[in-house]
Amino acid sequence: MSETKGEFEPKIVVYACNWCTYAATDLAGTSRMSYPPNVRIIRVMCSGRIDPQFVLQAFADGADGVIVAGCHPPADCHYIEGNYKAYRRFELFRKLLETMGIEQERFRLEWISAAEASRWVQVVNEMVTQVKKLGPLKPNLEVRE
Amino acid sequence: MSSVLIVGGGVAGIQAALDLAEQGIDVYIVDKAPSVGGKMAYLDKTFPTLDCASCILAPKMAALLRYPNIKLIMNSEVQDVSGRAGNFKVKILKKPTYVDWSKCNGCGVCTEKCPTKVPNEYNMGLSQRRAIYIMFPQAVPKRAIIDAEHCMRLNPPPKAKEKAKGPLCGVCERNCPTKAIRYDQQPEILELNVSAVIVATGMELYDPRNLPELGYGKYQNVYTNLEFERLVSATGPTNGEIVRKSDGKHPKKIAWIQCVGSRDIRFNHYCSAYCCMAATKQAILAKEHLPEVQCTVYYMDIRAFGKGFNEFLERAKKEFGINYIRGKVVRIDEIPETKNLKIVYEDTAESYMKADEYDMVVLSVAITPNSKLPLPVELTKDGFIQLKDPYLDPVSTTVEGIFVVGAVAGAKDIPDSVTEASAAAARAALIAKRFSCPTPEVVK
Amino acid sequence: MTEEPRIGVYVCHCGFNIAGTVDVKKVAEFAKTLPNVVVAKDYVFMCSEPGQDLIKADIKAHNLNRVVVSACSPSLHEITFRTAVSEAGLNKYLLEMANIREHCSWVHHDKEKATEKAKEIVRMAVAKARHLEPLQELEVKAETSALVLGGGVAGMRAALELANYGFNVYLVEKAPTIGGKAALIGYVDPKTKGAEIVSKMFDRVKDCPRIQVLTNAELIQLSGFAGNYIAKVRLNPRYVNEKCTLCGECEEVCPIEVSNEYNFGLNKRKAIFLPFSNAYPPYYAIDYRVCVKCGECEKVCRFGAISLKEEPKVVDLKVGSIIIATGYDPYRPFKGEYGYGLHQNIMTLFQLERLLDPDSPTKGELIVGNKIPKSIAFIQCVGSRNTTPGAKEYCSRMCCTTAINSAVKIKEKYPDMNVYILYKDIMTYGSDETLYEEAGKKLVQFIKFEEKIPKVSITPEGLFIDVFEYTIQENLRIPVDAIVLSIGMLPPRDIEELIAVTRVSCGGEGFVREAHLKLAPVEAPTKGIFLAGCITGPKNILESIRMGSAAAAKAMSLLSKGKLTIEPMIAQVNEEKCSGCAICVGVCPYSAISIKKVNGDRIAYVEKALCMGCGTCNAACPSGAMQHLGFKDIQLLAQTRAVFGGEMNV
Amino acid sequence: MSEKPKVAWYWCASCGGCEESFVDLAERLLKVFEAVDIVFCPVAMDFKREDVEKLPDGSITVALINGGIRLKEHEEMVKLLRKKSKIVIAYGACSAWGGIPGLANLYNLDEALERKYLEVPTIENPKEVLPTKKIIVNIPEAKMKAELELPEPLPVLLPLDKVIDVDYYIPGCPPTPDVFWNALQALLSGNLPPKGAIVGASNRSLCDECSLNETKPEKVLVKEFKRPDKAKPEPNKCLLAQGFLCMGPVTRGGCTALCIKGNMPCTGCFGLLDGIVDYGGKAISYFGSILDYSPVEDKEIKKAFDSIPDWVGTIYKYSLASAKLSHKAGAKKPKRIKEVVEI
Repeated sequence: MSETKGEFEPKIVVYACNWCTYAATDLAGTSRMSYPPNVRIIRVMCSGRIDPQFVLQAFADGADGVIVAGCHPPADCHYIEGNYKAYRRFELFRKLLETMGIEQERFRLEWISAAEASRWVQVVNEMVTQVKKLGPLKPNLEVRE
Repeated sequence: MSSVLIVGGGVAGIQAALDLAEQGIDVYIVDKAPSVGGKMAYLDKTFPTLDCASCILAPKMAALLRYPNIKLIMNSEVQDVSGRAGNFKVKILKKPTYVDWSKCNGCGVCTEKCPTKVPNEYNMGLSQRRAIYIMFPQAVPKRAIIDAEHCMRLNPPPKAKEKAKGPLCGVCERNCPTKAIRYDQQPEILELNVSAVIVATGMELYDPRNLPELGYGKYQNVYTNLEFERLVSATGPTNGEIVRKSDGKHPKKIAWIQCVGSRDIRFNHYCSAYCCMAATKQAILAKEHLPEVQCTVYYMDIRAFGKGFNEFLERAKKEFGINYIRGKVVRIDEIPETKNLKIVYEDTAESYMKADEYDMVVLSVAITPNSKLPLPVELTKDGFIQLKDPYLDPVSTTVEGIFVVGAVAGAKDIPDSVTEASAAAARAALIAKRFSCPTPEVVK
Repeated sequence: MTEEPRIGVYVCHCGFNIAGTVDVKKVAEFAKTLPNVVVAKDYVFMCSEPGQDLIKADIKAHNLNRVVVSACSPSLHEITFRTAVSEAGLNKYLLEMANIREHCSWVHHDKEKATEKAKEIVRMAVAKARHLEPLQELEVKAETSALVLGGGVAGMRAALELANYGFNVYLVEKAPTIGGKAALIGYVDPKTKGAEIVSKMFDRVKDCPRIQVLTNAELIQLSGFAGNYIAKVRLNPRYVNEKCTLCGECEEVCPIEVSNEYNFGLNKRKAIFLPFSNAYPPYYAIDYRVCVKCGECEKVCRFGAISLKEEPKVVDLKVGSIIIATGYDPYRPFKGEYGYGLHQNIMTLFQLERLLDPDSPTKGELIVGNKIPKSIAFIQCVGSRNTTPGAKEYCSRMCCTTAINSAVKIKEKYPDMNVYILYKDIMTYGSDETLYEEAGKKLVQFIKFEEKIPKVSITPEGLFIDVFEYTIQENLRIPVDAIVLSIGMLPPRDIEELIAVTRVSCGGEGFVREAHLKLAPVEAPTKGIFLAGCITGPKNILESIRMGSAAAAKAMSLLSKGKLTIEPMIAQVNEEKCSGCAICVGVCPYSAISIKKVNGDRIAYVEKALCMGCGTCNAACPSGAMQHLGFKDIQLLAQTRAVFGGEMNV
Repeated sequence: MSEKPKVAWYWCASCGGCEESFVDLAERLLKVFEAVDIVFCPVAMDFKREDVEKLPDGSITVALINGGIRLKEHEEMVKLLRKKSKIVIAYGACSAWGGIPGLANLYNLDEALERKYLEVPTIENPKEVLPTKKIIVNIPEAKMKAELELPEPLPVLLPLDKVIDVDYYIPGCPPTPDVFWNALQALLSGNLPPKGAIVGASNRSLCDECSLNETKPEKVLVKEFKRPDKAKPEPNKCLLAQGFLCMGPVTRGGCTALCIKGNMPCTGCFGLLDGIVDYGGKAISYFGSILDYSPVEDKEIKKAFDSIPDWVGTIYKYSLASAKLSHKAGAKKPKRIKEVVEI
């Protein structure tokens, strides 16, 4: 979270697979699309590499939202079925978020293909709007005065 | 180490090049387009898995750049091939791009500044590009090229030329951060010696204007399937929004007409092999984009012969509610007020003529081989490159050392083309490496 | 980490592409404040010659051991800069890219915000760079040899390509002869006999000393990995050796008679038999599964060619790659499916193919029930496209063309015979369409059915087919003398064993799954294992042959250098931490991980040659022992923390 | 004779199990007494806070602290001990990661108090008496008022290292005598491990010392998750491979797999291994990994996940308070605690 000129600018951490989503984020750039500057992208080779620990670390450090993104099931995954694994891990992860009182809108698991730059832009726009509405996450986590 | 020439940089040519280069063989890819990728680069998704074409193709295209022994000769055409297996002499016409590709880094500044807009071939003319352009965002190599015909500088309109004192425009030259623009670039002839040639020139789409009864080119809302592919593509002219040319509205009913130019004794006798599944795929994509749309496919036989195809067809019917009508379309009429289209067809189930109204029609057009090449190979009567003895000498043309793969050897889909490409790589490698059977020691 | 990181940060203007939106000077100044950053500079085009030289000079001048290039996407220039840093003597994996073009300057317009974001992107890259480690590409020796499983056309083709290329090839076939099913197809196209093609291929295999043909043989165990497999092959006894002259006396005295699978059960054969006249190797064989070892044949053989003492042998073969080409089984219609098994004039397409073969029991005459029928009907899609309860969902691809080809052949030979083809859709794709046209011209009658499948009635008056003709919407009752069931293809019966031994996997339809349906159709997901022919699904003979060549090309690409380079960004086990819990073993899509005993402890072992570097084992590893090099937990956590200015310390 | 090291032992929010584990050292306890002087140990002897305050700073060699930090009193005492001690050791799962009492962090303090004092079926509290900071008791007989001050609860339970600097950790709920003994030996040897180390236990996960590890199939993949109260485990077969949510793979070894020997899956009391930053996050990752379905069978996956009613309680049984998300978000300042009550 960073506060400039009073308006809440959420920070959203994105974990993107190299072959589909990262390629889509590149394509959004080469196509000169425009989206809000609130996202920070971390590249991994496969969505199957993304460890729920990373997402937890991001939330604990002050992320207002997290996106985990990979290739469309069933067949886009460069590594056969990494996206399946990401799906299963993060479906379970949602249960943790729910119990811990974190709004479901703050976490998204998305499938974005290398061609779907516009989908990427749409996801960012939606996420930023939603998270802005929810407000910052960190103060909710700080109970000690 | 001897080398192999690959004519055509589509998915088949790319695959053959990668297989050969990995063995350490030098490879030249000649393509008339400014980027490799071929027809597959135009596709949004591929059947039957619906995986995105660029997700699976782009890494292969990029992989070409990782091999120092692959040379891409783009915007070029083979002019002559002589000699024989093991020692072919190849003459290649390298057409000017008017950009020094060793300097250009694909930054694209020129394409933003260029004042001249022309229809974009990559989007089937459904959007515009500039006179200096990069073929598509994932192009490999990613380099700019000037379309001389439309460039103000290279081909100024006569009136403007008269008025102007010096040379016109020059905007790209002024803005290019790497000083790569060369308005005076001339065509070049390259001469290569190669041991084997792989022809992978693929196909063109049959011009549906030859079937005037279908009204393509006359009625705005009649599309070819490749145009529809661009329309539905996230990288297409509308960013994937399916809208009618006539009024920009979402269609409510779309029809696909199969065998346009194929299986028709008037045009091409052969079956084009890709179109049944392509139409099924496109209908599913239409449903995914516009859940309310009604999709109907008019067919003669549904050819769901490949791996996963029939399962895909069943899914299209059951899960997506795509309607299939076995019927031969006789005529399409446009309704002038709505620009809707009335399809007149013979429903073979009931053996009489019927008519249905749609607001968009997609023609599944035949493919025709890109076989008019200055090569000493023979053609079949359908114009495909003749195979010598496909059982004993797979993918060989009638000339030893020249191999043929992909759709130019017969209509086929991507996996079959890719398989053939690897097969040709094996066969060309034998020649390139000059291994022969009888000498070596026997295995124990 | 042994040495303190010394990081150089290089911010590219990319002309105006970056500098137009991002204040690159400010970014470089900011980079200087980050931990371990020794030098930070900006330049107009980092990828250009002078830009690269700048980095190289700095590496030497400032003794840098990490480099961050803040420019475009790594997909574009990572290789460029890796090469540059390695030219300056730095391990090329000590480079990190910060993508401030595609991810920042090109998608944002507010200069201030874009600059702030670019700073953070650089901070993230520096954070990761602090934890980068030098990585080494590994080379392992690879055998330039292959084991080809299955001696059908696909397998033979692959073997021929590879042997001609210089590989040693073992062609392993379960049956006593190679040739596969193609040898049994009367005519594969109007002009070509199956037996002829196969026989010509035999000649080439024979002439190729690099191919060793092992018949009656099965792969029973496979260990190792790409480049270095050890294949255990069991050689079952043939009991007949090369002294056999094919005189056939043994066959006469043999008391055992079984159904002849080489004629698809049209006739019987003995326990000692020659599969077909031009079988290869060209000797008789004793079917070890049915032989009672009475010794009659041994007694009668004048050439000493038979020895019943032969025992099964197991050999270990060292090979670099495996090509699986074990083909398919024809669909087995159940008794009563379209009358199958209830009337001698109802046969399968494969049986018809045998009848039409000049080398058949009827010498190529279409004789059913002792006479030539006046009419014959083909029923398509038997066992395919969900026609009957036992049928598969897929289309078997070759049956329409094969049936039409046979129909044309029949019409050529018996122009007066009524030939019907009952079909759902005619699948003569591509240029096979001309055959369909030809059949029409020869007055083969095509009858279309849809959901309602034809019904076969066996009556005292003869055979009848009731069918609802779709195009005229009428019920027809067709009297016929013979019925041919155009049966589809099934995965081979022994596919389970194949899976167990080679660890390939199957798709929902039961055939072997390829690495990618579209772009890797002849590769199994496991490196070093390739696929040819119908083992991945129905195909025609030409397609199978081409797949044979294609699979060979893959083996050549992989092994031609005699060594394999292993990418270093793969999984690595910390043996000190691993407890052998085996969770990684199950998640690896490439079966690259196994559990080994190290000093009595269970430890996960990554077969480097098989690992493709997806990192899913790292995500799954509960103890953090498995790490994806280049994307280790600490590197990604450091990157995450750096978004918020935090650090990750070792 | 050189002076013996001085040891202090303090308990915070503890169940008493940790103290029991000390006693469980049995005859080895004598050796402990030989080796050290106990200067502060409220569980065994009557020490007062002043006794500690009087000690010079840094004069205690080792302070062992067990239990989580739940009250202001705990906070004050551990801060005091920190000042007086050279080495502070978090003893047991509660002190190290919050332990089972840390699961109260799933509720804000009001909810927790209401649950504890009003809702629990075994509680009878018709007057709805809740803890109060100060109670003024009127004693009419003596014509006086007495004031009782209760230590104030903290909004959430904290592991020790969120309050003070901790040097070492001894894991377990409670630590087994062997682990405690190993740790003592390591510390008394003078050869001190690096700061922050977990002492006395293994560097590998529990599977390493579990006898059932050998019985694992080649691939650990399951179609459903099972709970020990609903399904009976097959003997001599890896519990995880049977579908039981065994925390063994993600949990530090050192206990010799005691629970597994009793045919109960590991619940994770030895906590996380080096290099892991979030115990439950890691657990999610491997439970998600071993579920053997592809995404098309969406319903089966949901069914398997829904079959476990309390995931957080399962994966963070001992470590919620030290997790990256250590308590329920949106916790408010407690309202139910009254400042003063007069009775």
